[in-house]
Amino acid sequence: MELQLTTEQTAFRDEVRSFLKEKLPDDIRDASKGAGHLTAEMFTRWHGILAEKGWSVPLWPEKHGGTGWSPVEYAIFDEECHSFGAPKVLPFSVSMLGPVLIAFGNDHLKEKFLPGIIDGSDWWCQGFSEPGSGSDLASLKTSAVREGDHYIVNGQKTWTTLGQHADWIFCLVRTDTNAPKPQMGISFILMPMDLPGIEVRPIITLDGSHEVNEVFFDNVKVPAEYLVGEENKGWTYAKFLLQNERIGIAGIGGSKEQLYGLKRLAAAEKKNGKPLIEDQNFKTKLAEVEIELRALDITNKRMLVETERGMDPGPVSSMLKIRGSEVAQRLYELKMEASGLYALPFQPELETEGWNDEMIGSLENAISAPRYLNTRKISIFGGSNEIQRGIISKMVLGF
Amino acid sequence: MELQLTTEQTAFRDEVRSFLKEKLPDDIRDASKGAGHLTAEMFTRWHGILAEKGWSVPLWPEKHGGTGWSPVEYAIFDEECHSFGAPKVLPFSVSMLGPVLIAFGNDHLKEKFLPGIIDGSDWWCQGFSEPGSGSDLASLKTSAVREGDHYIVNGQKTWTTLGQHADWIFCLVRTDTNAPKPQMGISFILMPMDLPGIEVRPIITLDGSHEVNEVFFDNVKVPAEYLVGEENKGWTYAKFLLQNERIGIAGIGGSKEQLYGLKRLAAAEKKNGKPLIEDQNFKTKLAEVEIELRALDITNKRMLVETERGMDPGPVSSMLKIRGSEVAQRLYELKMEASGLYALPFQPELETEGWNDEMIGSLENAISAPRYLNTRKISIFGGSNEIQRGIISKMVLGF
Amino acid sequence: MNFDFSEEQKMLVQSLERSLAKSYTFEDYRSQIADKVSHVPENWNQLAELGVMAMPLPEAAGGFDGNNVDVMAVCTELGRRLVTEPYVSSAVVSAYIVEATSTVSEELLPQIATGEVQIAAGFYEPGERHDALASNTKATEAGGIWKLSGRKCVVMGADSADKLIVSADAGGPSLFLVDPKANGVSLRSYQLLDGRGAADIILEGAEGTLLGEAGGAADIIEAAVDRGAAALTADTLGAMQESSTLTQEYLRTRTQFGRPIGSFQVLAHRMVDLLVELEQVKSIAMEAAVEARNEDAETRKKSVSAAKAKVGAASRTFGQECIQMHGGIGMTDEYALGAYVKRMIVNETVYGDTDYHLNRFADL
Amino acid sequence: MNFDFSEEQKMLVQSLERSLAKSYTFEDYRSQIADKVSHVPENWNQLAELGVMAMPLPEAAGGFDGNNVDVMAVCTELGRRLVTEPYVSSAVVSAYIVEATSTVSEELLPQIATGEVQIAAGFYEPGERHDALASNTKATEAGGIWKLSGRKCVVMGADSADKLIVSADAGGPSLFLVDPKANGVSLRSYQLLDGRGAADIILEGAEGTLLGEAGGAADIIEAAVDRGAAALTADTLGAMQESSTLTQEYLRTRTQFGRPIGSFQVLAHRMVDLLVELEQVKSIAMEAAVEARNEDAETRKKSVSAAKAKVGAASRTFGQECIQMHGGIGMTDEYALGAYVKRMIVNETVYGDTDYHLNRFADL
Repeated sequence: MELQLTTEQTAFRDEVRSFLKEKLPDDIRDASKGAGHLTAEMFTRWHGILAEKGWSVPLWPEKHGGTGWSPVEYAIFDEECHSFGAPKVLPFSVSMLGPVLIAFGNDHLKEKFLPGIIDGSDWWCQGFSEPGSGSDLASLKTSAVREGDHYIVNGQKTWTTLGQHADWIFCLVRTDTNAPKPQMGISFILMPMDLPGIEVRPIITLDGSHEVNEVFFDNVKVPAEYLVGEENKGWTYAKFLLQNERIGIAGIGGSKEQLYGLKRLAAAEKKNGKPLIEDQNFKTKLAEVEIELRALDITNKRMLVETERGMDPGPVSSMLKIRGSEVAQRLYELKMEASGLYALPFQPELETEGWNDEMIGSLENAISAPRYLNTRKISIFGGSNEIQRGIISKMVLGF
Repeated sequence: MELQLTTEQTAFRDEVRSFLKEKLPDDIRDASKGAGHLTAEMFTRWHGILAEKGWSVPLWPEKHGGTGWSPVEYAIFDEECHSFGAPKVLPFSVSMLGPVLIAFGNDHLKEKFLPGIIDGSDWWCQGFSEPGSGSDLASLKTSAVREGDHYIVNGQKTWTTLGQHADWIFCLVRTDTNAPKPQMGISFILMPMDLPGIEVRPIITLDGSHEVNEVFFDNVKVPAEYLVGEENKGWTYAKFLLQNERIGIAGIGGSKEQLYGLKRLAAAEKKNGKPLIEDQNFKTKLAEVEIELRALDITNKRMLVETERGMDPGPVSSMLKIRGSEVAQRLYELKMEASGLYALPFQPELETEGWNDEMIGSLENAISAPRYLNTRKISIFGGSNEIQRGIISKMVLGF
Repeated sequence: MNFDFSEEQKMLVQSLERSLAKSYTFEDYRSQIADKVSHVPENWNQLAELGVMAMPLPEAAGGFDGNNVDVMAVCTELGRRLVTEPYVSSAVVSAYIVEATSTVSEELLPQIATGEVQIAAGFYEPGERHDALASNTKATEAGGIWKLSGRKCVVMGADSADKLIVSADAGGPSLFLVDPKANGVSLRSYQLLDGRGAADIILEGAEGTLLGEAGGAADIIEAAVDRGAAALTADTLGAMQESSTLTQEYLRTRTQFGRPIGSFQVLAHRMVDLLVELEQVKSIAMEAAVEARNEDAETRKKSVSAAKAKVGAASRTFGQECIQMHGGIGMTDEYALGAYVKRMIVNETVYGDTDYHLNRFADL
Repeated sequence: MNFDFSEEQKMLVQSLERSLAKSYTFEDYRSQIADKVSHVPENWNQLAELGVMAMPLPEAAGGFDGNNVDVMAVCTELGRRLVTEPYVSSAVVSAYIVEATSTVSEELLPQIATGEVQIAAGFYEPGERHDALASNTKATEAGGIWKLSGRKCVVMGADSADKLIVSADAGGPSLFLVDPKANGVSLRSYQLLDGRGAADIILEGAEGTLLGEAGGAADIIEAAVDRGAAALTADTLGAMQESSTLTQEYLRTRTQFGRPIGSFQVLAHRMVDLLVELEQVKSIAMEAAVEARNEDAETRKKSVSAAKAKVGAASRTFGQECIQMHGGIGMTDEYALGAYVKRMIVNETVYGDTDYHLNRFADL
């Protein structure tokens, strides 16, 4: 048993650090550490920098552009990125679509789409959820009817993250309404977002931000060449896709950053004339979440090491998602609590580019409540914690 | 809105107080406030004293010996009893069997059994649960087969509280194994505990105490006159019986006593050279449970007042059982925590009559862990908190 | 013992309910927020006409001599309807200070009662957290004129107030009436998370009228804050009741996997736990309402702190759970739940947060 | 990074497992408790023969030069099997003190390694809660002889120990070796909740041998307690794993309403939450095992306190939940779950409870 990094791992970490120190643009770092919803341009620019280094699709097979990193190395990379304030590469193209195309796409699709994913020039979004199909994804209704060499798509997707910037969308659509089980009539298809009949409408979330969207399809004519794999096998590809989210699912790097931020904030805030961080009650709450994160960090690494050895980590990735979201949410909650009255003024203008006015309270105060509210999503999206518990229960108890 | 007692209620409370001050024997008070599992003799003696005053079956109809008290008056009585250290009258005869006999028993049964319940000369126990029928009571298997003017009873009951002292048992038995629903083949029958074929075996609980028992029936010949009401209608009577537990279900009086005890204990214990009760962390935990109890006290009174007006309090009694058990369990937990290392020595001999040796730690320390363990039962027995949540959910959500 | 609103209180709530149902729907609330408006004079006047502002005030001042249970009845309704008007800060907190200090009560109380004058009272300061008595705002007198310098933060209703009350140190906690338009007064106004209005008040040698005794306002400040805190527990009770209704409705009607999601035992039981919390919150909010004017300060503080702490903690969990049980829809701005959750956060934080009141309760 | 036991550790655990499975069943445990016996010489010798006592000791002293991960491996197994022998107090805590103070190490360490001598170490005192350094026990020297007076409470293993180590104040925290049969030493022996043995040690002018430096033992005491605390987190891990297995088995096999109770979603999801906790407990216990001997005291303390606090809190909830999910059967003494729950309570309370370690972690 040995909890420290090996010499090789330490060397790798140092290489990542040098790269980040040298290549991460200040404006991107400031936006991601500070007020920022990062702009689309920043995401794309950073993606490009990583691509130049050959690090934009690290977990892909090496022959398709992957780095050959082990899961532990990837986790080191991920944590260092958080620590330096580098944005997370958006998962839709790199972690979701890419592996599906590599595993199930024909050569035509691979040639056409992998380069744009690797260099970040194509912005992809995801069309899975529908208003009536949240946790019960297989009940989706958006239909694709084959007509000649096209599919005619009708229906609606929702919770499409950052779809407002997207060039392309990958969708689950129903191609067989008479299949014996709903899972069996679903196909996986790609569409350019500028096809006639596609409309994107913003969903504003309760924190006032615009991250997610509804996407409407009205007789959209999609070339059949954009079908991935076989018709009616989309559910298999979707399950494959969802399993690829394992590494990084606990959000350790992000939570560590939040913990440091919380400590800075609590050192700056006062209670009864002393720094809040010296208050017994607050200290105790802080210690509890810090210890939880410490344990989670090790649980996460245990899982990575097992994955590295080729063992099936079983229900652990669902466990990491549950506890990881709980820890992250608790940290944001404590930031709001620490901010006191200055958590309350609503200053969305802060988040707009170029804003430079006087803010009420500190930046950490000002964004604490919106972030707390926004973070409620992480136990809902991508398979709610209830769904995760169901997955574990099925695997372990058999119910 | 008025939270204070009315003048009449205050006068009533004072009357109860004078009675308790005058009539509660010191040895009984000491046993119930202190080390004591009360002895069977003490329960019986106190029951007799209440009966003399006419207060042993307060909630019964007046013509059967009830006091005519309102639910609020009964709650006042209950709370004062706790505060003075008077034992709770055991519910099996007074609150469970009595009302069933009054509502469904024939004159013969009423004449035979009500007097012994009122004066406490008959000790009754309950035979409902079986090893295979816990939460799912209606699946019970103990059979009673009619032969002439007797029933032949075979089977096993469990969790029979204080059955080791009982003269009589009231049981649910299966009299029709072919009924279309399991609930429809159940009868309610009474038996003297000294019938041949009845055997009582102790169950020792994890705190080391002997409160509950298994009761075995091996071809027990029970006179048919002891059947209550009609054959196969026992489920109806059992449901009626279980609904009668509403008043006092939150255990407010007991929890208030525990809270005072906890504060005394925390004032006596030290942390970092100061009384534990001045420690910020402990104070906060104490405040949380005290506030919860304060709210529960009002919730309970709201329910009583509604009951008094003849309104159906709906799911509130299940709510009171849930939260009441949570509060009580939390108080016992904090007592154990406050006791520190001296919670650990296991000194069951303390609880035996006449024991007078040197104990390790204070009495409160010594009984803290066994009581904590024992109190885990209150969220299980009498309809677990999960069953209570199911009842509420059915009533409110319809599921 | 009696846990009902009186007939008068019920009638007041009913007329408030009817009136708001007509003039102030969730869509009205939404479009007001979109326009960054917190205070709408017509809405304010409508409340005044219903008598809810006069209600808590003494008869002599044109009020209805109401008690704090009346306030509870009103505030529960305001919370339920997401009313953004600064009722508590003006009619409850400021009115009490005006009444208790009596310096300007003859003139101002009748105007508060009619809604003609709206007042906001600021106690809290940056860096002093939830301690209403800790003041770095200094008041100095010269030639009978008091001048004030300092900053008050997140003063609810200050953005639209006709008059301001601020606490300041003049050899001890003191209270002053300030004209928001006077020299040396500047306001940084903003909306709070839930659309209610507030401002930071920056005083730079601003002139103020001393209310009551210099240095002797500690008790009045504490009592005023406690009335405000009790009122906000009622407001949160209303918000929780509506959140509960929305969530139950959603559990009954939203289907997934071919059945209503409320039929999943995990969600049903979690809803039950929320309902238990709601009963507890109602009970403790009632106690705060009854005791918020208790002349025995310790009884008052104990009850108000118990309520503010319990309601604060319960509402936080309640909001989180309601969102979680809704799933995605609970995250959207156009669905009412989010507005209730934000209102509860504001109510939890103003007039002493959960931690503050838990500590105060424990120390009493 | 590597989170496995080594091959040697696995073999040790296996031989321990095999040996205990034969000689120490739950029924053996039960009958031992019924007879009020905590220490059975044959069981003790069997452990010694397996080498687990020699394992943590330096080779020079006849030990196997093991580290604290070895201790973790052993203790997890002891917790899993409810072994009542005073392994931690003798082979982990006392052995470390004997080694670190070196006064009597040459003589005693080999005897500890073979199990020939059993030692118990007492630090805590009535009224001093979980502070191992606060001592009202006084040590005075006259003519080269140290005499001790005071009381040590709930010293695990002291009831059956051949030698005692006690801390006392001799111008600062100091450690002494005491013969339990010497004049001025009396023991009040008892069983703990879970059947393990302990005693209060009452010293009235008892003679003691100074271990190490007078007044200079603070660091050694803290390090000894930390090793004990880390060992107990592993013990609790074992108890939790067995409780989890029992509970899962019960959920699968117990039927009510015509189906296994584990198929009720509420119970299934609660079991899942316990499994998540169990992974967290395992992780943090691993960290404590690895760091319990770290020469940097702050790193050691931080890791041990994190583990003791987390494992203590988690095991409390875990025990409550396992009982609740079992229902009545979980309340009975003859079912193993109760024994695990009681063992967890003892482990939570000894060598600093949850509150103590949470505070220490927060203050580091």
